[in-house]
Amino acid sequence: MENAKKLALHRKRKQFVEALFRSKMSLVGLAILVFFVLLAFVGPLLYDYDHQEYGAGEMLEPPSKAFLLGTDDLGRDVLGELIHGAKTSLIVGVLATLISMVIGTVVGISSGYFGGRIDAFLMRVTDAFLVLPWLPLMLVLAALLGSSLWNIVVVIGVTSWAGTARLARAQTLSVKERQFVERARSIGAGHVYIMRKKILPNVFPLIFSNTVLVSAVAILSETTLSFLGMGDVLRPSWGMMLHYAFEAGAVSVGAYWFFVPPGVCIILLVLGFAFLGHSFDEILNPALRRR
Amino acid sequence: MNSEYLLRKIFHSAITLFIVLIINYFLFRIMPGDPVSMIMRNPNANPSMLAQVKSLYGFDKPQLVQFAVYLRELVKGNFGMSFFYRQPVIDVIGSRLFATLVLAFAAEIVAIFLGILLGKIAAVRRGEPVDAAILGFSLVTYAMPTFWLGIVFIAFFCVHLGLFPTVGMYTSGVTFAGFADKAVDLAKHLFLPAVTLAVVIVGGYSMIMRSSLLDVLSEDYITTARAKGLSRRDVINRHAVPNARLPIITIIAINLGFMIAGALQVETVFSWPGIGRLMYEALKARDYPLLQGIFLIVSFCVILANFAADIMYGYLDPRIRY
Amino acid sequence: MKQVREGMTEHIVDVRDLKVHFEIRRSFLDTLLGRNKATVKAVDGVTFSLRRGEILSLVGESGSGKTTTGRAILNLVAKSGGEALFDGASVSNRDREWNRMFRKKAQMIFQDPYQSLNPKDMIVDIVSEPLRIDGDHHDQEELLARTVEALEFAGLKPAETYLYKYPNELSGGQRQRVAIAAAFILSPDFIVADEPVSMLDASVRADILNLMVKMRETKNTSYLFITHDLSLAWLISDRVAIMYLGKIMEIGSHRIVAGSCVHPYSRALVDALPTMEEKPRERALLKGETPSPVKLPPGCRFSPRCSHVRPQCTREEPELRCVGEGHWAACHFAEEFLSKSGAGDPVPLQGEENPSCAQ
Amino acid sequence: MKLLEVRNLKTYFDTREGVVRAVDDVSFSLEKGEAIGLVGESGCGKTTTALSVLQLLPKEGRIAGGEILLNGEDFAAKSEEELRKHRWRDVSIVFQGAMNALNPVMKVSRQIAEALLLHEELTEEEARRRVLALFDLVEISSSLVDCYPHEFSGGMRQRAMIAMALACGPKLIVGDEPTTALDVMVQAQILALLGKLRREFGMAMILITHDLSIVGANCDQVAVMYGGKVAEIGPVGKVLRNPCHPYTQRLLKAFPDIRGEREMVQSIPGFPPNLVTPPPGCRFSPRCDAAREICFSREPAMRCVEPGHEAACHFAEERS
Repeated sequence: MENAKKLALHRKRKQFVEALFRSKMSLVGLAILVFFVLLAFVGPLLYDYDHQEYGAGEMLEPPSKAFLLGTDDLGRDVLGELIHGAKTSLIVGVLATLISMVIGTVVGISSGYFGGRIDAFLMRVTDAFLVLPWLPLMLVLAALLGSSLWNIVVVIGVTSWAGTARLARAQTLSVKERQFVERARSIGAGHVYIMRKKILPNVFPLIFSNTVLVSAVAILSETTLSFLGMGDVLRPSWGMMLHYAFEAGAVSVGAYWFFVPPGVCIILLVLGFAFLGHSFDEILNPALRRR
Repeated sequence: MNSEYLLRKIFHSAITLFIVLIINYFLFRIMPGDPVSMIMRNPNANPSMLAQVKSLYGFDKPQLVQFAVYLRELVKGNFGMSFFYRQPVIDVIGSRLFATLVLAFAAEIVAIFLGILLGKIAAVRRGEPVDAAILGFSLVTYAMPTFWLGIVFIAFFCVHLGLFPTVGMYTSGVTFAGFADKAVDLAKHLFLPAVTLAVVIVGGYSMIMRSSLLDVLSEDYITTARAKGLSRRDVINRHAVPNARLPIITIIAINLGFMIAGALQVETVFSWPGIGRLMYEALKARDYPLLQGIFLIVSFCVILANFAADIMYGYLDPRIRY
Repeated sequence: MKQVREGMTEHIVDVRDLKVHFEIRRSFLDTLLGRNKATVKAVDGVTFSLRRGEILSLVGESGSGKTTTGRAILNLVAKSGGEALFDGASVSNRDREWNRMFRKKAQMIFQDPYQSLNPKDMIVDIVSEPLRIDGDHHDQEELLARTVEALEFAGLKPAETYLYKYPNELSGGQRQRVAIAAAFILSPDFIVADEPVSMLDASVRADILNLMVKMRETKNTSYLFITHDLSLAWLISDRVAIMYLGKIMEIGSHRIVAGSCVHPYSRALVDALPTMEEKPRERALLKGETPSPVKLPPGCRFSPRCSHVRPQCTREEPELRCVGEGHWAACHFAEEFLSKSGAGDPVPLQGEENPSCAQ
Repeated sequence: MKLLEVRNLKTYFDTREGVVRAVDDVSFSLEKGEAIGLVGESGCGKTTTALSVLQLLPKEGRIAGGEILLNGEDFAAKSEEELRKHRWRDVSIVFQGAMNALNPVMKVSRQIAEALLLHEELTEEEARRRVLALFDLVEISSSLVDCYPHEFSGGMRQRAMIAMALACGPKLIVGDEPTTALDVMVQAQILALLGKLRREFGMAMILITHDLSIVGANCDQVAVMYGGKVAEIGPVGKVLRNPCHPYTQRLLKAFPDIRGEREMVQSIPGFPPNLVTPPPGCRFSPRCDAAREICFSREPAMRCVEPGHEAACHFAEERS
């Protein structure tokens, strides 16, 4: 039985992957993400660059053969910085999203499933997190905790779950009304069993496709925090590059090679996540989006 | 909409505000740095002076009492004193509020108008190149860090082309001949920051309008309207859009939090003398009372906007009763 | 056919004056001012009993409380009054052991096969779930064997081709068979079937109905068959109860829906049935729609729409009383209509022994 | 001249799986004031046929062939602009779920007035008076005139839908399962109302339903559809009393007849055909228990079994 079941699960997964590969959008998204993952984890091994090595070239030197993307205000190689900075964005994007997703899903499903006072309380807290000025809150929390990478991950995670919670709640409310939940009750299933086996599997696809979009927000948040000087100074990141570019006046001297590439990388990475999220949504939730 | 709905929403908003107040109060209690020494700013203060200040500010009382005092003072309009400016917080904020409101309003109006228009065009011409172009534009702007767009705009329009002034709200050191001159100068300074802010939020609106309109267009009542012999334009404008814009209203209100985040970045990049920049400065100076005040004011504005959106929703959607 | 073993009650289900009232959402203003809350009397004093191996249809329009009655008997909604007994014990019994037995012995089949099966579960999991959930340890092989048996009973042969599919890979009729297999696997004594065929095409309805009848024949299962379709009730059941606004208006043999009914409401329902006859009979249709069960009229709840209404009807609420063999009606003037309907002659009903008034 | 003539109508849907021949060579006609019932299982092409007549197909659908003559004018050949003038004036529709068929944010009276103002030269005041008259006609209290759809009950909404359909005095009204979601009593009321108004105004009707028993009392003609084709067509009495197509015969056995013997209903084994790759020969042949060799290879033509009564079965005459 177990084997046949595994086979069936495998068949379902295969269908999903096939659908993923059929859609152009998801292919582009995947390609972008694969590119950046390679850039972040394999790139530094192949590309020789030292973050601490100041004055490898002149200050704000335009692109040349030696420095394909020119140099920064301290004479460091911009391309090297770019490659080394990719990791930060990826780590934050994935981990912060995970935290946000877990909090949001737990709050949303409990709220929707139990209803009544629990729902009223959880939703008001969620509302509060929605109206609290989100970037400033992150800034303050980062200032409070100290701006190490892990703290930033936590800060972004705990401030960005409110939207997910709302989504999970709405979906739970609709799943709860479906007859298979009552069927489970009629054969004697308990609350935990129903939430875990009946509600979660039906809420998850929606959460999941939304979460890929949340990761976009997470990446942008990290970048912004770094830009505003609340980033982890010990780790190169694209936001940090933009911070230095702005502080060093690269803008007023028109040193495009310093501030355009990190921005383009951020846009591409976020687009990659967004494309993938959109494709997941189309494949996992066909009934919700009729076309 | 009825009074029932109204009351419920007022009640919800009040509770949300209260939760925000609690978070706001205790968040700043646990911030590093001893508030007493912050107030004194005097390394040589002796213990008795410290104790005096403590009891003066009520720091020796239990937290709950302090919280009650805090609430009482808030109601009176006393948001505390700014460490840095040595002025009442409310005055500091008041002096900067106008700049932010101008910026946010200008951006929001452009974004709403443009977002709905683009979303409508994309939905109506689904699958055509126009749709793809609008979708692409929306996605790219959505993926853009606000401050980065600001930087690029400055580098290109101000530095490269020299079209606009880079910093501030007015040209400094100039005495304006009259109101008109002043307004023109303001408009020149406002243009780029407002466009930056508008561009980064317009994508979200247009995407939501598009998908919401597509959903509505597959409803039966659209087929009914077509069967009645209405032209395509009338079907869309009279039947589809009024239904499709409902979700947009909620999104706009929720989006206000993101507007603040965007404003903070834009104000930093363009040296716009608004609340966002003030907040950034307060953060750097560890001016907690000021930060706390800004938090509260901003949260209050967002709650108010959400409330307004709920009211508008209730007005536009006759089905809303609770 | 009907065997009452030693120590078993004659009736598998006994419903006595069952009431289910829902509080409707109080308005915020009312909460503040402490005003009285409004209640919906979804089920308002329903009494009937079900013999072992019997099929009783509960017929009514939406809002009549038929589904709520079924759910209350399975203890899926809390009752506000009265009693529902299963095998002689109250269904709201807190005893764990009893509850486990109850959940095995009493099952429900739902209306919409597109909604009653979790789209994320495989057929094998859906069908075997009742076994896995009851806490007894079954080894994998036994589980599988019983699942296969249940699927084949439900006409999904060979079962192996269905085991590892998901509900969305099956047609509506097949899904309803899966639901029946999942109910069958525990060999229940009693099934509440809530409009089990109303979402299915006419061409597959018969299969599902036949399966239900087959299960009764093999396992002596009793059914409470909830439906809005009078002709289906007539077709499948031994007895029929007609509900209106939370109360039973008339209960009797299946023949009452074929024309021998006495209650004016039943009569109106029967008259409203579409027929294949080319020239429709002259018929008096009721005006308006079923009112909301929040504000019930005084006296007989059907009186405001009844074409035979008399002063007594608006003053006194009629009780359900015996008007013939196994035939009860809640109308002050039932006997009068009885003679008119020509249903007075008590023909012994096929397959029904001892149709006494003791219902 | 007939009011409506549908000749060899073909409506196809372009989907990812291929071309779905939802309606494949369907012909029928309708005299002024006559009612025809389209019956069959779900997915047999009933609704698509009706939507083709109204030219209201979704984006993926297209009319691939045939003519739709209303008053002698070919609707299938008209442009969208020309069609607009005919819509609602000549032919209107009542949908199944009136909750979704009425715009939720617009007052019901406004939605009716909109149709009136579009097709007739009226002032607002006149339109309002006409709406009130229509409300009266379909027995909706005039106190509901300023209400929104959600404030109506299911039956009221369907009445409002009928009032709207009648607004411009169409010659043909299409009812797409107009009573399916309603209770027995309300269903009977709505059908009676439709019948009464139809007789009063001499409107023709296409009634789409999956319930054979509704057709009996409400239609003059019936077309039984199967797999995108007409299996049997003729006067209601003849088709229901003397069905000649095996599908019709089986379908009749699937409905209990409360006025007759208590006999268990029977299913039709098998599934409706896949309309992307329909079976060769007769589309019903895989499910037909009387199928012979020819049924699997040659598509049957319409055969006349008695005047006005035709069936698409090679052995129709034998069965009558």
